[in-house]
Amino acid sequence: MKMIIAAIKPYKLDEVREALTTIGVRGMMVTEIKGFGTQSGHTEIYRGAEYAVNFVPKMRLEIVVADSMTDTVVDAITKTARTGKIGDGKIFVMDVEKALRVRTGELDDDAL
Amino acid sequence: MKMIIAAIKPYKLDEVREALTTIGVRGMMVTEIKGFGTQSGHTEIYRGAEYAVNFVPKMRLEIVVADSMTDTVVDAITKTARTGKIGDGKIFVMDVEKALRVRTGELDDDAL
Amino acid sequence: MKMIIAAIKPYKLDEVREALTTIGVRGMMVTEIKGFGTQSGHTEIYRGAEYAVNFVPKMRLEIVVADSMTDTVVDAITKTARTGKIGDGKIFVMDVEKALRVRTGELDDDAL
Amino acid sequence: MNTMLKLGPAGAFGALALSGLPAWAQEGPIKAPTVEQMAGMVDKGDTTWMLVSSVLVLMMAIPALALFYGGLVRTKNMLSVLMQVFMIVAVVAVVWVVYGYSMTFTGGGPFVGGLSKMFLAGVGTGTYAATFSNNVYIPEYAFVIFQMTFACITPGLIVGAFAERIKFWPLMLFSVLWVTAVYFPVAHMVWYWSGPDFLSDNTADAGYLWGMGALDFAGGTVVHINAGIAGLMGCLVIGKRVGLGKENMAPHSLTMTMIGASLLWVGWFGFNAGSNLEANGLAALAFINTFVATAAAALAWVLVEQFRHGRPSLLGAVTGAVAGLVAITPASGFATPMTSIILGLVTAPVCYIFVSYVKGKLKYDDSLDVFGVHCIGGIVGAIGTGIVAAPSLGGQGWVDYSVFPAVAGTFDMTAQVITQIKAVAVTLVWSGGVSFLLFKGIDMVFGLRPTADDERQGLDQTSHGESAYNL
Amino acid sequence: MNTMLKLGPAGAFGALALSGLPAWAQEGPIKAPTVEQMAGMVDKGDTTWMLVSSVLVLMMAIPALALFYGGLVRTKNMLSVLMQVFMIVAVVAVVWVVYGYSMTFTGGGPFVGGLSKMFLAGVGTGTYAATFSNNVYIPEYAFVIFQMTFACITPGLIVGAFAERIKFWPLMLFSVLWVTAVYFPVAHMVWYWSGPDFLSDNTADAGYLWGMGALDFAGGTVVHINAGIAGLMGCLVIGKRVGLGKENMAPHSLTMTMIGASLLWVGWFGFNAGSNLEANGLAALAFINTFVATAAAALAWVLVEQFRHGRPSLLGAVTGAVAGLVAITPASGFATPMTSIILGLVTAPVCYIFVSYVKGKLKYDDSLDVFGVHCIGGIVGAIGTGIVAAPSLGGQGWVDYSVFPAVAGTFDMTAQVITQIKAVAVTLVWSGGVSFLLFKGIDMVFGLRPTADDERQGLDQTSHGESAYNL
Amino acid sequence: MNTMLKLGPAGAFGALALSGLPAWAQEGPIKAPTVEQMAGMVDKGDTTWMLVSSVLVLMMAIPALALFYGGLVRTKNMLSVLMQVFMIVAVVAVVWVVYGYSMTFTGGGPFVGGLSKMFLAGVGTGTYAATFSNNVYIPEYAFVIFQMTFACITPGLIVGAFAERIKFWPLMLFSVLWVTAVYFPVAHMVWYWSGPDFLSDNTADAGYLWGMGALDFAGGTVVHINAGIAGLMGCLVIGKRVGLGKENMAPHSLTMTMIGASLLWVGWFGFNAGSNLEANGLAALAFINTFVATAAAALAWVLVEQFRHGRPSLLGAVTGAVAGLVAITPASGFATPMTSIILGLVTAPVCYIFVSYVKGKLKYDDSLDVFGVHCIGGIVGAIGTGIVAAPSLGGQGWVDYSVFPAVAGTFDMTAQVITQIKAVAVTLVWSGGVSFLLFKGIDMVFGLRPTADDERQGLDQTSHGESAYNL
Ligand SMILES: Nc1ncnc2c1ncn2[C@@H]1O[C@H](COP(=O)(O)OP(=O)(O)O)[C@@H](O)[C@H]1O
Ligand SMILES: Nc1ncnc2c1ncn2[C@@H]1O[C@H](COP(=O)(O)OP(=O)(O)O)[C@@H](O)[C@H]1O
Ligand SMILES: Nc1ncnc2c1ncn2[C@@H]1O[C@H](COP(=O)(O)OP(=O)(O)O)[C@@H](O)[C@H]1O
Repeated sequence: MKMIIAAIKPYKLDEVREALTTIGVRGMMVTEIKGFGTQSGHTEIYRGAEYAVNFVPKMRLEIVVADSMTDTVVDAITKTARTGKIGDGKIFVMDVEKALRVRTGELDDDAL
Repeated sequence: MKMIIAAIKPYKLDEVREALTTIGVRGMMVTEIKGFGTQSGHTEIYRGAEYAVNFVPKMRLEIVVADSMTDTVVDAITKTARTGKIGDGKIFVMDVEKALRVRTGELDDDAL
Repeated sequence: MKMIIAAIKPYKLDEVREALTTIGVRGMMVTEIKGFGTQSGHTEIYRGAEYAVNFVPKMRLEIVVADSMTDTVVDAITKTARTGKIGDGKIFVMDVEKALRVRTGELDDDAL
Repeated sequence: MNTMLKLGPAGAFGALALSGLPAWAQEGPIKAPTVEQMAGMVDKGDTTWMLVSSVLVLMMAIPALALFYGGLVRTKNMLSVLMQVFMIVAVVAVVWVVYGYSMTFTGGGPFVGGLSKMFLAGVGTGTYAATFSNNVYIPEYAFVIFQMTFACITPGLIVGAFAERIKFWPLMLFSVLWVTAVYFPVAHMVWYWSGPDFLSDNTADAGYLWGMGALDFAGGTVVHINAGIAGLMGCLVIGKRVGLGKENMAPHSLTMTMIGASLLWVGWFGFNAGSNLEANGLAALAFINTFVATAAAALAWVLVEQFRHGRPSLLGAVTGAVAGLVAITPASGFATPMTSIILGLVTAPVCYIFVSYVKGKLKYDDSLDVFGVHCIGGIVGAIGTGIVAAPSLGGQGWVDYSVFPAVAGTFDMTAQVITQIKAVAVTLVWSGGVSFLLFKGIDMVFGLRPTADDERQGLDQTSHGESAYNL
Repeated sequence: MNTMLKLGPAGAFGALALSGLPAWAQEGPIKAPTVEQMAGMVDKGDTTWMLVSSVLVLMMAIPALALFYGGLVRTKNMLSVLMQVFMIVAVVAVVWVVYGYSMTFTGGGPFVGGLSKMFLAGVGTGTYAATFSNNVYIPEYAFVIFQMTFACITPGLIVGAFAERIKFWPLMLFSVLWVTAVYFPVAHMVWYWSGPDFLSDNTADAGYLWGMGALDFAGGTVVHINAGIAGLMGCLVIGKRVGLGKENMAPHSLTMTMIGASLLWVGWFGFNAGSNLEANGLAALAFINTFVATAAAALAWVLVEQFRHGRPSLLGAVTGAVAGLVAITPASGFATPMTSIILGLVTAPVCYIFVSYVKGKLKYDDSLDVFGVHCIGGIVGAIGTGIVAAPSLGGQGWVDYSVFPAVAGTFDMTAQVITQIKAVAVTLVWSGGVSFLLFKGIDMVFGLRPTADDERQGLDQTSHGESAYNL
Repeated sequence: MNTMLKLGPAGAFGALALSGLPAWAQEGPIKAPTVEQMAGMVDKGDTTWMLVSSVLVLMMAIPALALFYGGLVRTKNMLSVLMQVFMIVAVVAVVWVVYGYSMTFTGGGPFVGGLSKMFLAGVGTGTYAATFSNNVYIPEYAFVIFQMTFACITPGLIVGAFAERIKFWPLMLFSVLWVTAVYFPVAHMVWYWSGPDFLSDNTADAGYLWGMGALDFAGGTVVHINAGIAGLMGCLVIGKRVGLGKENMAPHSLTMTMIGASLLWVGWFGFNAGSNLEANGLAALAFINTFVATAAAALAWVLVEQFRHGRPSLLGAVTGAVAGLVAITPASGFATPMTSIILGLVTAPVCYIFVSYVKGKLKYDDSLDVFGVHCIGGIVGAIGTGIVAAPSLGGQGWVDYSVFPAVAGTFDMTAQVITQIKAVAVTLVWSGGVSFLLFKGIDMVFGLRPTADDERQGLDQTSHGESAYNL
């Protein structure tokens, strides 16, 4: 199985989630993160004290899928998350050795 | 070493933490996440505007352990986190190539 | 490529970020997490009700880099994040099979 | 027409005359007293009441209204809303003392006052303003202050209609133009008159709607219908929020909204009971009517939700309360506690329908329901006032000030309701029309709306360079 | 028994008579004045004071109490608490004008009033309510409003005892039944009497505890002991929260709790000093006593924490302050600033013991310490009132209204303390018993408690379909 | 020197004499009335006004000031700030009734009062305090309370200068010593005098600065300059926050700061208009001046930001408002609305420069700009008072109480400005010097600052064992 980690623009979350469900993804973990990259942050000034906020809010998705589905998922995310503007985000694929569903104890692909 | 990633029900966190310490786990990283899966979310209505909240709050645990301990840890989590109700969560196991303790520079198993 | 996951003390974040940019890291994902480890938490008392807070706030960094850069990055983090006090944190290295830049579709090293 | 001259409830009348107790009560009231005589017709209890009421109305604007609105927007726009309401208060306060008071509360014409009191010329610690009782006065400054708080909060109400998508400075410009071209004239039409000790000498010396006999105890038309219709025009001109219907736009903090609503309820007693200008039994009546109408409206809204969705919501409870407050505003000094409860029970469902259905159907993005709650609730209240004021229902009727000393007038419910409808219509047309033109004009010249990207990122960072929370 | 007739402090008495200054002060006070005469016995300063005090007490309920409680629960239950307090105010306000005022403040019997003033029949802008001074009156509506705010906040205090685990509508039902069967009768027993210009004609025309000579200046028994014991019954019937002792139930926002506590302190002056019904030196005395007793109690609580845990906490400071406010409530018009400080210093540690130890030992889950703070603090204050009221300690003693004009009564501390204890006992038994039956009954018929799953997910989403924060 | 004797505006004077209307107005005012006569010189409208004003000033401290400050610190220190302001109020309230009132408001010397009223000895419900009008009195308790709220908030202002890095108990100790050695003496110097009906018998019976003829209507020197300079000393002695300049120290909740600022504005009317001690046209003047000066200052600050940074900020708006409130405080009863606006427009930029540039240049860490806003704004206001009070500018001038009944004095602007500067200098030296010594002393004996690790982790957890939020 593979874990697909994607950092996307927050307002794209719902669209991506829907796209993924339609291609059969049954679950994921979503984390609000601070992204750092080419997309620049902004500055805030409080009574003359200037703070450069270098981080941009992003949504981090983790999706574990059977090897076979990996590419479909990556494509789906790419399509829906893309706006063409800097900061659209990244997708990373990593290997997962084992998966387990706590409720039933089902393993690997059955656990997803 | 292995990284064990588990998504569990928030109120199970303390129980699981205790279970893991008793079997000798010395550390972990915990993240509050939004879980998406079979367990359905809920709807909220604000002045007639209806919003479907598809995500369920979960706790995401990351525990890096020596290969030998992997199964013990997975079992411990499974046992304590299980309620038998939908949404108990998932456990994923991934390989870790290297570990380091910032304070001492100790490596791999010594770093855990 | 490798994913370098580091848990560090929150107030070290900016220093580490700067150190990494100087050595050419172009992006990362940062998550606020609750850390559990040797560093002990604290207790809070509300009207006589005592709660042991076993978690310590940490920042979790995820940086994907070309294999060649891995050690440089690990060293940089170690140097800047170290205070010598318990709780400085950990660094883990994992393998990344694939990387993609959503905006352009660039792959692997080009995506970073 | 002077037979129709009216304002202020009559029921309490006998009592008032008695309890006023000016030193010369024996010799009977003095017609057109001199300023020296007025100085002796001031009761410090009234002065205190007016100052306290002013404090309460200011509190309604900041922080109450700002929080009520702010809690309903998304985190990224919280500060923009707080900022808009706060600065509107600041800007309008200055405008008020410069020319607003003069335009509103000096004679000059039926539609707008003159400029004789610009910069508060002639107003001093030794000048006095009339109340609704013969020979009872309050320090003019106290009256200037009390009315200033009304002018400061009204444009603030409007911003809710296009929250999350408006540029700051153009909004400030709009606010100044709006109070000048809409609020001051309408307030003059509804509230200006020469006072109980002077009117009988020249019954024409009063605002257009006042002279027409429209009853508006505390500002249902002037404040709520006025702001509500302006808000509708604003959201129509500006357009919908980016992502509306697609993204989750749930309130970022109903806690703040609840604090705001509670303080609105608390402060509204200064608004309604303070509008009596005297601390007497009639002020107490306006107070209790405000209290129970609000309670009934909150209850009604929550019951509607229970039947429609199977669950009562906090947002529903506080929205109902505000609808009740709006509706009772023009009627507060005329109704009885029981008819106030009925008014509250009727208003909530009507507003609910506009907020939950009409808005959706007609597809305008009145972000925080300024039209649905303030304009609609205000209309229900304004027309309802014509009914609940009826002495036959225990109402206070109206006072005929065309004679001196004033006497209770004879009440005709049908005629009164028609008059009320006329007043509502005039306000809708005037405010709706002028507001639309102002929005259009400013939009063309300066642009009202930030870029889509700025709107996405949120106005706090893009317009003000700050974040509401760094938790 | 009439030799025991009392109420209201006597120390200030001479001064009062003088400063009242009715027009006919010369000819001396009028016995049983007509309503026309009463109209001339109203001072607008008093009317303003009563209206302002009412505003302050309403603010104590919303937002103050709601925030004080809401901040202490977990995020997932925040709205449920805000909603409960808010809607209790709304529902009870309606009940009050329908029959509550009549049941409480008309004669009829020693335990409960009659229904002659249902729907506020006979109350108008020209009717008046008595104060504690001969020939000093306030508009009856002002009195109705002031007392209404007390009725609205009291049931709200109860909800803290079983916060995070109660169903909304059954709670609303309980509140209505509770004010009807407990609050109105107890308030009638403690506060009803025919007034200083009428009592001497029929010294029996007063509530049971009032006639017995119990001193309760602002509601220690009626409000705090009453609500506190009801809360205890509630949490016993409903049971502990799921996960208690296992899960971390730390307050979700002490910031909100601090805002609430501060506004409670601020509003409490309306509660205590307003209970004097007149703006005079005695009101100022009640005000300063309330101020310093609270300050002393906050300080005492923080010192106890310093000794017990080595650290003072904000929650401790505000809890101590509230305990002090509760304790001084019945004594506020009788004590001196110095004895008030002592009362505050004594109360805090006693409440601390109940909150931090007794509760744990007896294992009842009084979530927000309604019993530990309000009932216990109320008892300390009620009994303490019998001591600090003693003229020998500079206290105000009591006024004998059985003669006209009223005179200062002779004070017997032992007898007074016994009377105070009797009043406390009666309240504990009546409120405790009836409350228990009401909770049991509603639980059997409708069920008071949500399912464990709903409780886990939080009442905001499951009962109200909302979330307090979307940050 | 008695020809310079002054205090209180004169413009309103004629009017006042008239509107006071004591029963014996006919026979003219009574010199040095007996307490029995004073009892008849009390107006319940004034009493109500003073009690309400006291409520408002307490609200300024808790929750307003606590929130204004708390919102500006980082989450981990929120509770420490709330706790400090809350407990300072509690501790100082007790100190005030024990010996503060006596030290401040009894004769004894030009620099400090005596101890004759320790424990409020001799103060009762039948004793009265003088106002600024002949033969107008208020209950002494009301005066004690009003002044107590001033003493309670002033030390709270200081904590903003070294927020996020101070130990709790040493701060409490400092507060007690500071009010004793600085606030009480300075307040005595500025505000103590024997009253309009008594001064003419002994014109020396007044505080040093009062006798000198310094004008300070509501406490510009006593409260703001006093606290502002003490704050500067504090942050100099304690040093900078760990991580300053390196870590992001952005406000954790500007929402809280906005609520605080709004309630400060709302409450400040009690502070300024309440300082008139009577509810008359002059109180209304102080009220409207406070309103518009604040509005103008908020506007000015926002415009400066627009020009400097291209964006107006909410924090700028509320900071400007507070600067305006500070500046108008000493002038509120002397200026006209128009001169008040000018004062506000001038003050904001001056404070802006100190807050945004001077502080950075001089590198002192005045965390929440107590010096930049309160001390600087206070100085501008204090000196400005000497100008705007000029009758030639429509100002109220001053009243000569050395004759009975009091008459308007002749105004010399240059002389007045010099006197104002003297008063400022005396306050800066006295408060600056003594405060520095107190901080140094306490630091040496007990240590003022927590360990760097504790400071890093945050004072909430390390000093109080709590967390502000558990969301
Ligand atoms: N090397 C990296 N490792 C981990 N995450 C990264 C890396 N580079 C970028 N990201 C994530 O992707 C997000 C978008 O990247 P950015 O460079 O800003 O825009 P783009 O992907 O369009 O070039 C960043 O905010 C960060 O969260
Ligand atoms: N394919 C997946 N990849 C990553 N996380 C998942 C995946 N499926 C489920 N999860 C996580 O597991 C949680 C529980 O899964 P869910 O399907 O709701 O219940 P159950 O595990 O009992 O079938 C989800 O909330 C989500 O956080
Ligand atoms: N086995 C582990 N797996 C994952 N994260 C860990 C593990 N051990 C420690 N951590 C992370 O590293 C942080 C620091 O570890 P800790 O043991 O407290 O101090 P030190 O690293 O100095 O020994 C912890 O708070 C936790 O976030």
